[in-house]
Amino acid sequence: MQFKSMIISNIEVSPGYFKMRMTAPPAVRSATPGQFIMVRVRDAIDPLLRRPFGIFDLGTFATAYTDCGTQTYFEILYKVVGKGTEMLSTLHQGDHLDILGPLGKGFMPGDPSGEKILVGGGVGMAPLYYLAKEMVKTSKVRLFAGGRNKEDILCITEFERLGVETYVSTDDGTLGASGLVTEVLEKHLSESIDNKTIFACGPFPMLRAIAAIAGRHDIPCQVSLEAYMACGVGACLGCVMKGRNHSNETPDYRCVCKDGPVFDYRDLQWD
Amino acid sequence: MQFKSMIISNIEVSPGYFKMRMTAPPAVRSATPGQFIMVRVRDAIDPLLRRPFGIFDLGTFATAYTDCGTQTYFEILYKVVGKGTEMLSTLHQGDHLDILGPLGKGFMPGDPSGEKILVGGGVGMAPLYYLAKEMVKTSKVRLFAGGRNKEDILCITEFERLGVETYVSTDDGTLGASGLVTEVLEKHLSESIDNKTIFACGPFPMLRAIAAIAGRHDIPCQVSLEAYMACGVGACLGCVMKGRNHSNETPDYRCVCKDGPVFDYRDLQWD
Amino acid sequence: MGKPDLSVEVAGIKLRNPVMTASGTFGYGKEFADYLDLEKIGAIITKGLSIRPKAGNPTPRIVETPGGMLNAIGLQNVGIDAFIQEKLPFLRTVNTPVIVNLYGNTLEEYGELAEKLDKLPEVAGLEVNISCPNVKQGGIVFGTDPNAAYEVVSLVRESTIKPLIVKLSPNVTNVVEMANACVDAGADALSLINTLTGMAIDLQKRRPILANMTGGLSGPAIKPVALRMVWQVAQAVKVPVIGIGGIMTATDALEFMLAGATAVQVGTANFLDPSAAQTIAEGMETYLEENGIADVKELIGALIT
Amino acid sequence: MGKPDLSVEVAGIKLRNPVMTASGTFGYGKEFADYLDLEKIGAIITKGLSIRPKAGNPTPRIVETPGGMLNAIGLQNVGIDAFIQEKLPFLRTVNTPVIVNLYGNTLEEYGELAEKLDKLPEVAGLEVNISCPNVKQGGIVFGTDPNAAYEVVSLVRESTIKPLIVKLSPNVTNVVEMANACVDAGADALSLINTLTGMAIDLQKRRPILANMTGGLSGPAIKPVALRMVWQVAQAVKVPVIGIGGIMTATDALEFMLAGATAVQVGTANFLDPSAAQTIAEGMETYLEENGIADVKELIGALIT
Ligand SMILES: Cc1cc2nc3c(=O)[nH]c(=O)nc-3n(C[C@H](O)[C@H](O)[C@H](O)COP(=O)(O)OP(=O)(O)OC[C@H]3O[C@@H](n4cnc5c(N)ncnc54)[C@H](O)[C@@H]3O)c2cc1C
Ligand SMILES: Cc1cc2nc3c(=O)[nH]c(=O)nc-3n(C[C@H](O)[C@H](O)[C@H](O)COP(=O)(O)OP(=O)(O)OC[C@H]3O[C@@H](n4cnc5c(N)ncnc54)[C@H](O)[C@@H]3O)c2cc1C
Ligand SMILES: Cc1cc2nc3c(=O)[nH]c(=O)nc-3n(C[C@H](O)[C@H](O)[C@H](O)COP(=O)(O)O)c2cc1C
Ligand SMILES: Cc1cc2nc3c(=O)[nH]c(=O)nc-3n(C[C@H](O)[C@H](O)[C@H](O)COP(=O)(O)O)c2cc1C
Ligand code: FES
Ligand code: FES
Repeated sequence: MQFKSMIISNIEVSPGYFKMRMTAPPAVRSATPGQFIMVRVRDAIDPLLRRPFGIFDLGTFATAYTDCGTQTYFEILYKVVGKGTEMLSTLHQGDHLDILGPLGKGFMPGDPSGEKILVGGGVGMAPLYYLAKEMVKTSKVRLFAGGRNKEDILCITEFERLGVETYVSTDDGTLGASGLVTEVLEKHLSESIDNKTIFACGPFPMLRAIAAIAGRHDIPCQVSLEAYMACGVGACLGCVMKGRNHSNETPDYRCVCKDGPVFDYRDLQWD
Repeated sequence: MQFKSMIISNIEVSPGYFKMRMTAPPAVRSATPGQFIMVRVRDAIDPLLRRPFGIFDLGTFATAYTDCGTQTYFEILYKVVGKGTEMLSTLHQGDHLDILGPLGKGFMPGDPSGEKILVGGGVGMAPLYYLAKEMVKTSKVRLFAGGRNKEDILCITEFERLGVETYVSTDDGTLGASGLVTEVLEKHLSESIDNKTIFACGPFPMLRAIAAIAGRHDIPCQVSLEAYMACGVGACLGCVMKGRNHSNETPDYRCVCKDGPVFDYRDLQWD
Repeated sequence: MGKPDLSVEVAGIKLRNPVMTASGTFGYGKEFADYLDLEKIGAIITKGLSIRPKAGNPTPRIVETPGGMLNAIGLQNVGIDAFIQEKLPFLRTVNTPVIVNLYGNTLEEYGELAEKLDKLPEVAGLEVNISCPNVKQGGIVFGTDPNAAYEVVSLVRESTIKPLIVKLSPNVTNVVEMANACVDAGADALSLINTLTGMAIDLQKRRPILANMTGGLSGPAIKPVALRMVWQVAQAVKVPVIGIGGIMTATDALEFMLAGATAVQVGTANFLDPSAAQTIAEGMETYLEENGIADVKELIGALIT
Repeated sequence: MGKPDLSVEVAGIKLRNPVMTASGTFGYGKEFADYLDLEKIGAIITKGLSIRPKAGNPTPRIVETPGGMLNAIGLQNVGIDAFIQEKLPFLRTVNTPVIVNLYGNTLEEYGELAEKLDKLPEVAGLEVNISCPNVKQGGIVFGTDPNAAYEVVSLVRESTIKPLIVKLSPNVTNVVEMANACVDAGADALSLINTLTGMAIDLQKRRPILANMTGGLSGPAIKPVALRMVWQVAQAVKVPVIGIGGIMTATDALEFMLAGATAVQVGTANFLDPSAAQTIAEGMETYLEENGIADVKELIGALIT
């Protein structure tokens, strides 16, 4: 779907990290956690391409006008890393954005009786909030949140308010445990892996480490990937990852935009 | 000079025409009427080049902070014709712009006892206001203002407030006399040309017609030209006009940005 | 005045309007079906097809540049067999001409592929991408040498009776010479331009951003080069020319037609706006209406010079 | 760590930093003296000079395009005599190397001009623009034919002992072949790229916007093409390469150096920001400092591929 959103709010939640809330058509409510949108930052050629962002949260609120009933909104949580996100951060309430989405394949919740282990690295936390919100309705949810320093640890209070048990770690020890999030995770799993499923989002090296952990412990694991994207709809083949059966003779590429961004880690090659 | 300006106001004065007031360093006060500025519309590659605008007005106001004393400001009057002016029109009070100026050679007031005949076509009125403001101090000033329709007739009240005698004409007769501004001018001059000087700014065909009139009546005439500009400082040679002595063997080009934008009409070739 | 006539004919293919989608930027059409009406555009040109499936290049494959983008997809595609099985059935349901863009790594592959495509009734025409290195001849690019181009186009011409469009590379000293060689070899139409070869570097990592090091530049940045080449070629050849390169709006498209293009292709714009091709076609219609032009064909080559 | 070393040497000319101003975008230096410190940049390259004054093209001569601009100034310039009388006296007062960009309409004009410039002590070196049609040989452009380029560069080489830079055109199939021809003919350094030929059209008027119809594309839009060509040429030749094309920031400049450039030229950016060349040089210094790089020369060709 392609639609115009109006910005409701756009606030800096941690230095360099912003949360933007936008209006959306009601159909967006059917988005599954892990799906993403593509934002046209400006109606100009600079930046040229749309920028992809995970859906952080989604819901409705009652409008002030009784005739209008409720308004659907969604939120993105983004980090300012370059030109496009820089420009996004300067937008105000009332500004409009051209949006494509919800796009791609989201997380598969699986058996509700199982325990859900969410692992987020930095802004990789973004799509996990909406996932957690859905999963706490039926399941036990834990969040392992990692970052380089305390500024990278986002929205922990929001997760806790959902009833999620949180485990924070930072590379420099400025918040939570000191070290990599994968170390904390590994330690936790070494205690018990019973009926647990991992849902991870973050930088590629973190995801690779988690895939290795999942492999070692043989527990189900879904990862949400990032890639340079142009189209977002599976047409340009810019965003591909090597699939399980890939070889040069039998290409098995998966589009992060269309076949992902969420994948069962066993469907990909991790070299 | 290159400086940052803060926008003080940016208002639509007639459909499609805006007046923008900006702060400026005190040195800008030495600008002569007819000089122009080059505006970097956005700190991005779209639009790429600066856009030139005449100085509509210039002055100082007392700031609210006693320590700061007075603040210099200047104004431009612009018509939305394309991408750059469109973007300018969406800017708000408090936004900043990167400015180059004052640039070029302005009008030469000449003998104060003479009568000053200002002729403006459409947004060509812009640089004439500041000129009129200076000239009414010592001289009799008349303004001939032309446009396609009444929307193109700008800021007449402001000129009248200065004590300028105004003659309005529109192609479609929706305001003032019906017909071309050059016809009204010619009629006026046919009554008397005693010690009059013409100062004209507007579309090229109008200026050419005025140059012809000035030639016929042999009265002094200065015209302010427009041209596509890249540098604004005489370096790129993008904005040239053929000078009086120009031939292919003895090039005599004048830069509108550096040798102009105001020229004695006799210094140019008008073919 | 009634509705203006937007239809044009290219190489014997009748188009309801001059707006096609450029190869590699529109997948196999289906990917965009949710965003526009595929029966409101002139033609669909599919992703470059080869005889066997092709893996393409490692990632990163795309990067944004000022006013444009570089891609080094490496012509990844499913190969002719999977194309017939998986992609054609959907395209068959769409009432819009389908033009298949094709390439080979050797002369023979071009011929073989053209022969196979010749048999498919769903394929309205072929667009031959000659911007590929000839693996057998030490990697010399078919599309930058008039003799090699003549050879490959001749072979394709012998292998099919379908309308034959040849797509020209802009990375040449003399595009008119290339155009003439292709027409002499039997091209029914020419499309241009393909991408300009470019590069982007990550200063911090000290590496090329694209895994392939260089890639093809597309988007608004290349429009002036494309317009110039279309103008040069349209003046020189008698066959219809299809304008490609940085077309984002109806105005852009009509400029290409003034320069001599009979039709246009929309590429990178599909990424910015998945309904771009339809929006551009509709914008052209509006322009004709507003300017009292009864037939878009009046604009072809109507540039006053 | 002390201040990083930004100095480089090109064709025997010592530069305090690698940032020069590109010919035709910086006048004769004086025009920018109010906006930057001419003694904070590496070198000043003056507007293309010819033996006689040249009128250039009718207007419009420039037009903005997406992420770039087209110019068709037509090499208007004052000619060697007026250059010596009117422009050199100011340049003599500036303690920064002055490199004169020159061109001819015939082979002989190149030689004659080089001979005259050879005698001027204020001139640190020559940059030969070969992107000009050879009037005597039916307008074939010196810069797109290796033999013609070899001939013209050889002649200039015989006419001067000053450092000789040859500026390459990007409008060629094989820029490396051109580069080799120029080096074989005696070039001490190569600078690239000159502008890409392009066109812009006014739909409403149905006319080319430039009076000359086509013009040269410059600015950020061409940066990827320039980077690619600099990279290709720097790998192929042994002489220093000067990178040009869409450089707006210190990051851009350093990317060109990674690709193999010993120095860079800033062109269109001077129009956006008349202090650009100095700002870029300062930005390079800051980058080196922040990244603990003692000498900018460490970056030349340091691209990891
Ligand atoms: C499916 C998906 C979901 C995403 N969700 C989020 C999210 O919820 N919150 C968030 O902050 N970011 C998210 N990202 C990353 C986000 O899209 C990029 O940070 C953004 O596009 C950068 O734009 P920019 O113009 O600011 O940076 P640019 O100026 O384009 O680049 C700055 C730096 O970011 C890197 N970069 C740029 N684009 C991408 C990309 N698509 N993938 C990886 N690296 C990139 C570049 O290599 C460069 O180093 C997501 C990416 C994908 C593919
Ligand atoms: C010395 C000088 C003083 C000027 N003073 C004023 C002023 O006080 N108020 C005002 O409204 N305008 C003034 N102009 C014109 C103004 O610069 C252009 O209207 C503006 O640059 C258009 O920018 P744009 O991006 O909106 O239009 P674009 O999208 O660039 O172009 C839209 C249309 O405007 C025309 N155009 C663009 N630039 C110029 C130009 N430099 N000269 C002539 N036509 C152009 C184009 O041909 C095109 O048809 C002045 C121009 C000059 C050279
Ligand atoms: C991601 C991408 C993939 C492309 N793949 C092909 C291809 O397979 N075959 C081909 O002939 N051209 C291919 N092209 C070139 C386009 O069809 C078109 O010629 C070029 O992008 C210029 O048009 P544009 O500026 O409108 O994008 C591709 C372009 C892009 C951006
Ligand atoms: C207005 C203008 C005039 C130019 N004149 C010359 C010239 O006289 N001689 C020359 O060799 N190059 C000339 N050039 C080319 C530039 O020197 C430079 O090679 C080109 O603009 C690419 O660099 P850029 O993208 O930084 O502008 C000119 C460029 C512009 C924009
Ligand atoms: S972004 Fe185009 S295929 Fe995924
Ligand atoms: S605008 Fe560059 S010389 Fe006038």
